[in-house]
Amino acid sequence: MTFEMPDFSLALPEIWVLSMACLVLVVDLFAKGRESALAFHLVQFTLLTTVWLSIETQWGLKATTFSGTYVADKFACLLKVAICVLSFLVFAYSRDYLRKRELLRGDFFLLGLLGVLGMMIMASAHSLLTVYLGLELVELCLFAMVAYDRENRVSSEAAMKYFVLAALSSGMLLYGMSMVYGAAQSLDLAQIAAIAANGESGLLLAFGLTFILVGVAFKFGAVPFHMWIPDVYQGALTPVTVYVGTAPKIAAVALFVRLLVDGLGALHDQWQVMATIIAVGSLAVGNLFALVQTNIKRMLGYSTIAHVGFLFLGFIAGTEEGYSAALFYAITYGLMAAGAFGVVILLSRRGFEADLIEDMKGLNDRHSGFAVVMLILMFSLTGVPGTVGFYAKWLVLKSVIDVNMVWLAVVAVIFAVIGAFYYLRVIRMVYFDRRTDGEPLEAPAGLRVVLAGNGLAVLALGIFPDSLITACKAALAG
Amino acid sequence: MLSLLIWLPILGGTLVLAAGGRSQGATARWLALGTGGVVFLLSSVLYFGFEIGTSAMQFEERLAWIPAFEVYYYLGVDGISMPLILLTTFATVLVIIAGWEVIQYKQTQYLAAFLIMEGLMVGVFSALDAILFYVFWEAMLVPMFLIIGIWGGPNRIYATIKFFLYTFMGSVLMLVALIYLRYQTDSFGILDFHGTALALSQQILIFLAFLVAFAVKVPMWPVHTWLPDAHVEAPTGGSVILAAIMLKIGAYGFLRFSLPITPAASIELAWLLIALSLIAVVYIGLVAIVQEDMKKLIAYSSVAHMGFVTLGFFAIFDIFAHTGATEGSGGGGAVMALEGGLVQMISHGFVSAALFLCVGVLYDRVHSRLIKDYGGVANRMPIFAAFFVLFAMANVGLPGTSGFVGEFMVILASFQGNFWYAALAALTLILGAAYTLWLIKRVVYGEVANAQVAALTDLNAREFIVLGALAGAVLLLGIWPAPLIEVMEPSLQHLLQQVITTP
Amino acid sequence: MEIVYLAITLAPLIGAITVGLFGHWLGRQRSHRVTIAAVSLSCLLSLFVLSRFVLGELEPYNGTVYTWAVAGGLHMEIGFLIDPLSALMMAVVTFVSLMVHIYTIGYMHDDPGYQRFFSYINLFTFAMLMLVMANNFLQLFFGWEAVGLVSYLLIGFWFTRESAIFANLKAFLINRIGDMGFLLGIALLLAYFGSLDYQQVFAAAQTQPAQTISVLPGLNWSVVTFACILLFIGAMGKSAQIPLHVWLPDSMEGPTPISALIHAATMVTAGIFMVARMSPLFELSDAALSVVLIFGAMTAFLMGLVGLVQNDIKRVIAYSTLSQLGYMFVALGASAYAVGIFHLMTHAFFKALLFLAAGAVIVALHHEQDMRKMGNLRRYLPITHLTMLMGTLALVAAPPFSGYYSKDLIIEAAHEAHRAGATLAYWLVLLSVYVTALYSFRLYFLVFWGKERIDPHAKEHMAHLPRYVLRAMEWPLILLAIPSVVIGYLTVEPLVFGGFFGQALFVSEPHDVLHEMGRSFHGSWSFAMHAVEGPALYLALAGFLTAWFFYMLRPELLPSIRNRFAMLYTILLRKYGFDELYIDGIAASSRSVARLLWQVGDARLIDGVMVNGTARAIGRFAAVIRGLQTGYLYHYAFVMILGLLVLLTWFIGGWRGWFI
Amino acid sequence: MIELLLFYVFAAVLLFAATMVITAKNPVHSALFLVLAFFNSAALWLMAEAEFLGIALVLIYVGAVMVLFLFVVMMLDINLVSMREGFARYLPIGALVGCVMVVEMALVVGSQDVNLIHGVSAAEGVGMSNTKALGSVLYTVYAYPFEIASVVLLVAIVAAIMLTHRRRPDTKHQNIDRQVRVRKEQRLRIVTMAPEKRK
Amino acid sequence: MVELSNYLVLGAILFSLGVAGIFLNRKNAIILLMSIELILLAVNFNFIAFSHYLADIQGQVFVFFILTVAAAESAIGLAILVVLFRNTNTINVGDLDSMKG
Repeated sequence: MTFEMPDFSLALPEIWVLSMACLVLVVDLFAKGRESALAFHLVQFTLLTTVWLSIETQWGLKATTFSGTYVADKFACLLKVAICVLSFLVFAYSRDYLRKRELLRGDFFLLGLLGVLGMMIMASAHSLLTVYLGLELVELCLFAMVAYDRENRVSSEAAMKYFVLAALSSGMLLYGMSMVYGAAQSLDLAQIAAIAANGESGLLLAFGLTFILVGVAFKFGAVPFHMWIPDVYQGALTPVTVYVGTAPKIAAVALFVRLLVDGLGALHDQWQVMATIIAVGSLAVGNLFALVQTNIKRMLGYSTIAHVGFLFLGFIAGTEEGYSAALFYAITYGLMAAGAFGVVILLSRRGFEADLIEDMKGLNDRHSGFAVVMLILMFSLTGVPGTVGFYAKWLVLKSVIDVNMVWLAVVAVIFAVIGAFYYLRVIRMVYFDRRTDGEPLEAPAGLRVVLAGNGLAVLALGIFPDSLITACKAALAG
Repeated sequence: MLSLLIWLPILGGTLVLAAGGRSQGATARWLALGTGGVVFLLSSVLYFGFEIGTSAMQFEERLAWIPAFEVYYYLGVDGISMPLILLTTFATVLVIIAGWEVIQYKQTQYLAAFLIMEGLMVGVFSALDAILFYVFWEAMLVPMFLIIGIWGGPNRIYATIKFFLYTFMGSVLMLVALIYLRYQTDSFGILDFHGTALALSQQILIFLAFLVAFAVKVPMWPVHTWLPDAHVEAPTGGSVILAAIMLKIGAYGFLRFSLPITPAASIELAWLLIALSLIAVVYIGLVAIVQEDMKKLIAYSSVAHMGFVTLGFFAIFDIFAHTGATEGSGGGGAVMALEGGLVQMISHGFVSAALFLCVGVLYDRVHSRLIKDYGGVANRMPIFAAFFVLFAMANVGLPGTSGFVGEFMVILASFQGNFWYAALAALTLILGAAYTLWLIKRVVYGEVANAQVAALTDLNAREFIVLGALAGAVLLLGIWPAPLIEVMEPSLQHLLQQVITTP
Repeated sequence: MEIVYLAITLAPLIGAITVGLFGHWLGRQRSHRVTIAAVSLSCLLSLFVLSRFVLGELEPYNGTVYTWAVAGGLHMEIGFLIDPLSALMMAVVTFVSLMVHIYTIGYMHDDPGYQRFFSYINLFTFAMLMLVMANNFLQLFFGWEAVGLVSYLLIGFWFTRESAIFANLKAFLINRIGDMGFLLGIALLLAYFGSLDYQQVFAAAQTQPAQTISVLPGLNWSVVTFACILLFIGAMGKSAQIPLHVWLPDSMEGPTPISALIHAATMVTAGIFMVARMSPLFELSDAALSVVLIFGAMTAFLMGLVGLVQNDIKRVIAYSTLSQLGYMFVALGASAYAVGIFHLMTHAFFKALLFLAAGAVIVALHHEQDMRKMGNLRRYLPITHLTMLMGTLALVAAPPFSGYYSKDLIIEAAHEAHRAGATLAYWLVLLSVYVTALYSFRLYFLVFWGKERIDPHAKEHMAHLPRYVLRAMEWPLILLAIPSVVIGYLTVEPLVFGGFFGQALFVSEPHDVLHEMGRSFHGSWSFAMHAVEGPALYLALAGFLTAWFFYMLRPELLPSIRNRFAMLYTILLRKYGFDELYIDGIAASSRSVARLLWQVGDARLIDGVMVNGTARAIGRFAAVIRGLQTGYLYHYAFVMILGLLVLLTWFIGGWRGWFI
Repeated sequence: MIELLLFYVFAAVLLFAATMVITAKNPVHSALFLVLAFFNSAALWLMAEAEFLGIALVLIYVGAVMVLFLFVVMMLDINLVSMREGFARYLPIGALVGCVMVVEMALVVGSQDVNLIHGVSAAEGVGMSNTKALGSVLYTVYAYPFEIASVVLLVAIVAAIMLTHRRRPDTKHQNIDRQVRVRKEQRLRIVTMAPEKRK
Repeated sequence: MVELSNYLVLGAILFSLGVAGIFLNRKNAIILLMSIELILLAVNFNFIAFSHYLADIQGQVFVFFILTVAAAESAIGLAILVVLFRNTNTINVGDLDSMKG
């Protein structure tokens, strides 16, 4: 029995986040007075430094440590950066919202930060065990955050639903993992990949694969494992909804890539058809259900499902390019969703959630700048060129066409057209329906800057997408 | 050069938005006009610096844009696209002037939208990379969507969403086709697509995907119904750009994509396109007669006129089959059909723009587009009436106006393909005259119909400049189209070679 | 000489533009001076050119002014072909135009649109010159349409009058039907002979006259015949032949100078000119010539009949014009092109004269056009009366007035021609002579003789008419009366038999009726004396006597005659029902078809079912399936399990081979 | 043979208990049946030579988790009568789906291919107790997951407290901070009153 | 001799029972939590069985962590349940339908 001392420096980002989380926990306990400002700033500081730290310590590497349970590679690094950036945005949006409702407490940011840690662990997981634990860490944080507003009946209902369904899906995922373990006699993803590649015990592997796919699809919110999405999106506080709707999607990509590509990539033929069923279902259900929504959060929830359908196209392709396309899709989707919810947060005030699509009315009259941001975001979600949403769609379409599944691309774009309708409805509210009675919007400068930056990022990436595309490609290469 | 034409207006539009943020309407207006004017002047460099007699792309620019997927920022113009760019820059200036004091609500946004759209449209015409093209092509929808939706009429929301979804539906399929072509050719260069060897079945599918996209834009029957709605609801400037340029983009797509990339499918399906074109000419011509809304009437007339364009484009195969040569022997032949179509596009750009502006002039005064609310306008607005009649005549296709040139060439050329093409197309001589002149009769002529008409005042200087410029263009092109045709001839010859000689 | 030709065309154009754009600043007097100067220049130069041709000092000119466009190797150009035919036409056009210009000073003296009018007629002169001077089909079509445009503008000159703007729309549309044929004819010629240039087309047609075109599978037509018929359709529109004639009578809504210039003397004869110009083509096709002949003869006779029952002075003359145009086509159809052109010329003078005289009457009576409200005007308008009488005599072909020479030759030519329909045509034109005389003298007697039935108001107006007005109107009358009387006598020999036209008119050997007739021609005077030998003179005399009997001697008999021939009378009054057919039949039905296409095709099928229907269906479907998201946790879980089961079944099925 | 018999016995009880868990009327009964199920499981795990985990299951689950369950059940005052309505209605379809699932899963895991699986290496920890073997890897090879597990527990603590801990407004408590920082003015309020006037 | 498949089938049945518990139970949210425990128990069976037959300790390690996580999960689940009960005064699953469609 030999044991090598792990190389802690590789896991520096996680260690840093964890330390800071503990610090926040303590600090928040003793510095309650000023609306947890210290906790907030510490968390934001942590996120930004983590971005730097991840790039500094992990970009360009490919190394495992902690006896093979932890991997540091470009994929992990890129994901961590994306997770941190998105979470940064989310917290920036959240603060003002929570303050207005006197819900601003340090534990929100603490849980958020621990959730980020969980996602980072998933990104760097190199063992079934780490995958699972990272996942559970995220989920537990999310459960708590969804139920964050204790006095809110709808929130707790949403939390209950989410909890039960998530636990069920975890169970399935675990069941699948147990089968994979049985077949591969290892929890290490590299070994599993080796076993999968040589084709022995294919039956159990493939059987486990099915369950794992279910678990992964649930995290994405893909049909038919999507039922929690609309309720959670609607029921949770808007900041929580943004949190649930952005970074965890990237973590889900990590889950998918780690388990089904790194681990069971050799069984691509097995899961391609299943993923196709899931993708088409998601496209159909997401777009159709979103059409008839009146609540913008719920609508965006269904739209998430639709986007997941698109994202899955990249996986279906099963090529490196396809995976990187999916990754690109997830990152950019996170960016767009964050912005869209940001606008919802901006419009809301105490006692008025602004979560109906109608509440967007006359935004252009009230503040043309935010109207433009919303415009960019909605068109980006639609997939109109000039915004980053287009490249996301383009890349996944390209990857399926490159494996000669043109029909799938056609199905996808037809649903995209249907989907365009409900985004246009939002724009219609923002621009076409005039409302003179709405008072000019007021928001703290910080929120404005972040929101404008978010919109500009969507636009800038829409014009110069190459850096991100290249990064995603590099992350999946080799 | 081309980059300048694309980005200058976009930058200008952004500046206008910024200037308007401080509610300095006048600054924004002059800034917009200045930008538009400078861009127009710059675009004339394209014409004068254009080397006639070659079909090669000119003013090329090529930069790596998305190197990860070999997508290039690749621009260039040839004889097909250059005139359309000029048309774009010209029309934008007019639209800016036309919106000078008419638009009250959020004027800076209005002007900015047009400037940004100008840049995007120039981009469409000059892009030589499929993805770049698609980016411009789609992005262009956005400002137009807003223009109709924000400054449109009472039913604007239905119209603009219909407009957007219709065109979006068409273009996403094109995107799939473009990606598929990349899969086949390993490049996104449009010129690399040309002459790719594809099986007929593949070609037909690609052709159909393109067809949906372009037919919607053109618009061809039966996917034309968005156009009347969009036009009716759009503000004057929106209608002008829509009619003058947006419709051309679909036809441009046929020339740049459908014909050279899928020649075999084009031959195979030419009958369909010709049939649709002729239906457009006759059916839509008839429908236009019974319109009660001036804008709708002109919109339908646009559809009918665009039928000529597509007829010209797709009659070439029959012409070729009959004359057996790409030029010469039959007197003009297939090239003339293409040229006729293209000239018709340019001319229609002027004429329909002018007509919409005329309607706009009336609408600004009376706030009605219904024909029955007018009558005897000539009594109160003689100068306006003169312009209106002139543009109506151009719409009718009277010799000496630009409207004649394209129609004449298309009819002459299509006769060489099949007598019936020409015969049905020539029905437009009657139908076009019927709806246009009936409009004139009911609006311009007659006794002063009501108090509102009696209160009309004639054109102001601003309107006069706009209409005068268009009138000049219409007459110049009608009397001496040679400079225009000269520019496009080599490119179209080249195109024809590609289409005909590719098996 | 090019500079001269350019000057001839451009002078009126410049005049038109100047007055059109700046007439408001120039004022009335300067406006008419500018335009008259322009036309005078054109007229003088045209006469100069003509005289050079007459003297044989000038060779025909065929050259390009500028290249309009080059498409696929096809040169489309603007160019002139000046030969005796065009020279003659130029002279006629500019001369009549000049007369009308001068006359207009008087006629329009109190009209607010004075400058506009001058601009229009100058523009018209330009367009007509372009038409006749063309050396290719493009320019021909250009002129063809341009004169149509000016005609449209001028018919609707008084645009507040509902009837006027209806008439101009109608004129334009009917003309467009013809133009469609014309354009298709041009396209056909281009398609088969590869050029738009007259000379090249003619040459190509000569070398390959037997080409056929397959219009429908199995139906092959001769290209030349088909082309000629298509071109003739164009001519039918412009020259108002049955059944496309309906616009001409209505065009009388325009000011009278226009009726004289455009709708009598020049524009409406463009069709004749064109067919004559195309003689090398028509000569290749007997069938086409027969068509021309028959349509011409029908028009000549039937339209003359309608003229009998009209009460509007201008309409009578308009129907007379229709009838005379028919005559001209008969001449062309009989291959006697020179005669057709000859009649065109004489007709231009005397018909312009008649119209202007009628106009003088109308102005004098303060725009009264109903002949029943005239009578005995010879006392008030002596010069008008005299000149009108001369015009009438010329019209009824009384020897030796100009009309006699041309019309008699047409009858003769129809008699001599040997093609299908010639006999019918001969009888029809002969009968028309009687009809012509009848309606002409009816008009003459009603207006200038008999009881005075003038409105007192109009009478007062007549007394206060400014002198310059009358003078401006009378001079052109006199100047037109002179050629109306003598031009036939003077020019019949050189024009018809002397080979003046040379190569400009082409007649193939077996068709050459003029050659036959030329044998019995021995000078103008003896030709006039020759009249007593033919039936035409007696028919004309009979017509005169009939008119005299019913309108001078026994006007009270008229109602009973009307009653006896009530049916015929109604038919004539209704003008054979063409208007009803077109307006209530074709136009109305196409409008209802159009409405059907719009409301049902566009609105209900495409929009309702396809576009909105799809959207609605999707929306409804979505609204229904949203019920699946029940909100119940156990349903959510159940759906997840079902999803798992589907995937599991898929997997196990694949493993156990269930699906194979 | 005996082993197999034992296995079947324990398995049968386990399945019975599990069935009762999901069908029992009273949640208290459910919880107790779950305890039974855990006991049987522990026994089966012992048979599979997972001694430490078997014991841990009893200790952790029965000792802690199930007590927590019972505590909550008792704490929440639930009306038991209405809790079982309509159960029978959904039973057929539920049972059907469950059966299909069992059959499909059993088809795979019950196939004889599965039994061919055997370890490639002989048991590493020969001579080492199960607990020790587990412990030796847990703190070395699995140190990283172990740390994560600690964070998970931390989250659970934080979350549970955050969600359920509430400061009742009606309970009185001291705030020493404020007591210390109190100032004179806050303690003593001098009220000036208008002198009483006699009428 | 107890075979691997015995354990696995047992696990499968247990798993199905847990799953069925979730969608069969329409009234009591606590039963849902217990069902989840059953599912996890089933998974643990698999791991332990594999661990035993593979003679590999990793399965047991995994089970160890699952037990830990499951405990944490139960804690949060019960906390949510308590919050829910405070808000709605019921833990009837059938009453949780304020969001749908």
